[in-house]
Amino acid sequence: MLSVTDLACVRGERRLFSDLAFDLAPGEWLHVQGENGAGKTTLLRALVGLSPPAAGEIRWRGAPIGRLGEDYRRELLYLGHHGAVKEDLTPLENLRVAAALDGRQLDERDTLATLHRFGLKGREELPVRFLSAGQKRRVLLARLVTRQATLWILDEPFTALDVKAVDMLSALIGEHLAAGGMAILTSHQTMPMANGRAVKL
Amino acid sequence: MIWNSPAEFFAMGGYGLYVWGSFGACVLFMVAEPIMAARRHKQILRTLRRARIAEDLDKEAK
Amino acid sequence: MSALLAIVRRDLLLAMRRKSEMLTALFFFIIVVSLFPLGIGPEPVLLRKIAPGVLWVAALLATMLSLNRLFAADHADGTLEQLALSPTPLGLLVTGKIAAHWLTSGLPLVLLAPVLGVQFDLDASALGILVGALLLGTPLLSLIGAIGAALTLGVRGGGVLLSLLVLPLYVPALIFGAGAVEAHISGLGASGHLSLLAALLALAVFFAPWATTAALRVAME
Amino acid sequence: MSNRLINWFKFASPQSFYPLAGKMIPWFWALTAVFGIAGLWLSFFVAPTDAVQGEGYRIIFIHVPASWMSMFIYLVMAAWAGLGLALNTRLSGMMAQALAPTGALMAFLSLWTGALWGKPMWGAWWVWDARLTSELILFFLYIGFIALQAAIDDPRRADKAGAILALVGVVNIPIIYFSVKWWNTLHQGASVSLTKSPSMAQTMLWGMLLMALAFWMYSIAVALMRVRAIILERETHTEWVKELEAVKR
Repeated sequence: MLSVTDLACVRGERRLFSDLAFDLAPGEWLHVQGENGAGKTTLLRALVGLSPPAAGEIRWRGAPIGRLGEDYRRELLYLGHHGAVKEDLTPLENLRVAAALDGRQLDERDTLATLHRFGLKGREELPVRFLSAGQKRRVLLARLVTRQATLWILDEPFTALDVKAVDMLSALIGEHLAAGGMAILTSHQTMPMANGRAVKL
Repeated sequence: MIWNSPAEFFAMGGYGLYVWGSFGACVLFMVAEPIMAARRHKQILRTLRRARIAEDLDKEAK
Repeated sequence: MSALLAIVRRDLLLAMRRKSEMLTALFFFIIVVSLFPLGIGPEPVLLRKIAPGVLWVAALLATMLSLNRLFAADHADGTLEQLALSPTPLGLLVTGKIAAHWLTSGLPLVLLAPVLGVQFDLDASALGILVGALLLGTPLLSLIGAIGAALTLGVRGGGVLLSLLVLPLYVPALIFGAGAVEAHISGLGASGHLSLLAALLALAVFFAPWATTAALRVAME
Repeated sequence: MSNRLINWFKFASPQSFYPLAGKMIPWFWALTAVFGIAGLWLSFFVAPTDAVQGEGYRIIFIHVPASWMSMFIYLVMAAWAGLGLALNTRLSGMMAQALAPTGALMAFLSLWTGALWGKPMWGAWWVWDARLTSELILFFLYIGFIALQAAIDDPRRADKAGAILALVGVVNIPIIYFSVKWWNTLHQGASVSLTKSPSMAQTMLWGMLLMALAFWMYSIAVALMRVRAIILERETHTEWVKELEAVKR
């Protein structure tokens, strides 16, 4: 579904990596490994189309992602380093606003269920800035459920999460893969999920 | 010739200050700008040369 | 289209949660305008003459104050990336953000202008023209300013640089906007100025979101 | 991609442009000298005294070329910038960056000479004349472009951001010029214009034309000098720069 050929990325005048190639089929996931500064985030940003690569091609369902544009982005969910949640809004508002910007409406019941699943029960109406770092992260991760994308691209999804949340996220990714989804993630941890492959930068 | 003497030429019919002020500034800047551009070029060449020497020294040390 | 409304609603909601930022710019506008008579003197004839210019220059400066935050907050917390990756075209969302900026920073200026105009002894018809000109001109300020805000996003000394980039581009808006009131007072009629302002606004609505989007993509690379 | 287009890209690569520019610079300096000397000769020794403005009018021989160049360079700069944005060629951004200071200098010279002409003619160093005012705003636009590029560390991003700004500026310049002119007529500004007043004799026109050519050649020469420095600064880590004769010595 996602195929990458001859990919090269530069930062400033420095070449981070080149001749990178891999394929990802439904149900598979990819673990991007590398030292700090090896270009993991740059690779992910190239994959989602934020920063065009210096060379090479990224294809989704056979077509270059640059040409697909919105059709690619509809099936894609990227969660980066940043919180990407609004501190002044409540978790509920954050999820609802994010969905509305994607042109979709959320079912009240499902949204609340998702927040409860992520351990945010009782905090639905509290502005995010009153939550802890781990809880903020969970608000963001709740989008994994509400967005319903095929391809998840996650940059260090396990940072700031406690053991319970790590298990829950792993389970969530497992469910996603079992349902025919795909995931690409960077992480320093070893991942206990099946069907995984690793790319070392 | 429209000027009878050098003094008349420099007086510019009473407009000397303005005319020579204009042309003077023009000449000044148009001489300074290429000099600055040339210095910028020399500066980067010097930096590059130093980097090369440092590289050579590294090789010799090995 | 629903996404456009959604982003306008989101930015308005955020502005409501942080009222102080909006009010600061508004009070800046009021104070700057009120300082001029103190500096120049209270003669009504003189005040009437400088009123359009003073109000417009103060509006430009007040807009500059709020422009900094137009994309900076979204850029800092990563929501801008999410906007760029949403299935909705970024240009549409940018248009929505500019519209929200106008609603929170431009429209309050328009509504306050007649009150301040009274301080400068403008009569009712001149006040009407002033409001009309600001109504056409302040969206123009938001649109052009958005380009500058996107270009200076995350750049060293962005705030000062933003004014340097944007203020020269505000010259036509200032000339036609302030000129409309002056022309009306001097009996020439303001329709020419106002229609030129409207033409500029139409041009900016067409081009500015596009340029802003391009600049935002560059800033996020 | 056709064969010709590839050649074009090869020519537009910094590596092949660097020596080419080096070869062209002396020629442009020679042309600057030829046109400059001829122009100065015409403007000081051939062109007759003006009936209204006396000798003071001779300032137009540099004021008008400087104004022309300041506008023309902005257009060329924006064209390079647009090319860089559309084709993603590295050289375009460098050319735009190299042209900006020269354009700013031309705008400044135009303002300076305008002020020096205005003092004896209008009795004031500065008059809000439509042309001078537009020139002042053009100067601000140049400063904004230079400041924006200087504030961004990543040269690629600086190029692209500068390109967008230059293109926005190009759309705006005619609007600004028109609005200032409109404003000027409304306020009955200066009626004696620097460029209109002398009854343009043939020799004066020729003098101005030659000086404009000299300014043009000067701008090309100095921009090429600057672009050579910029190329080296940006390509420091490439092999071809390390292999340059000037670096090896």
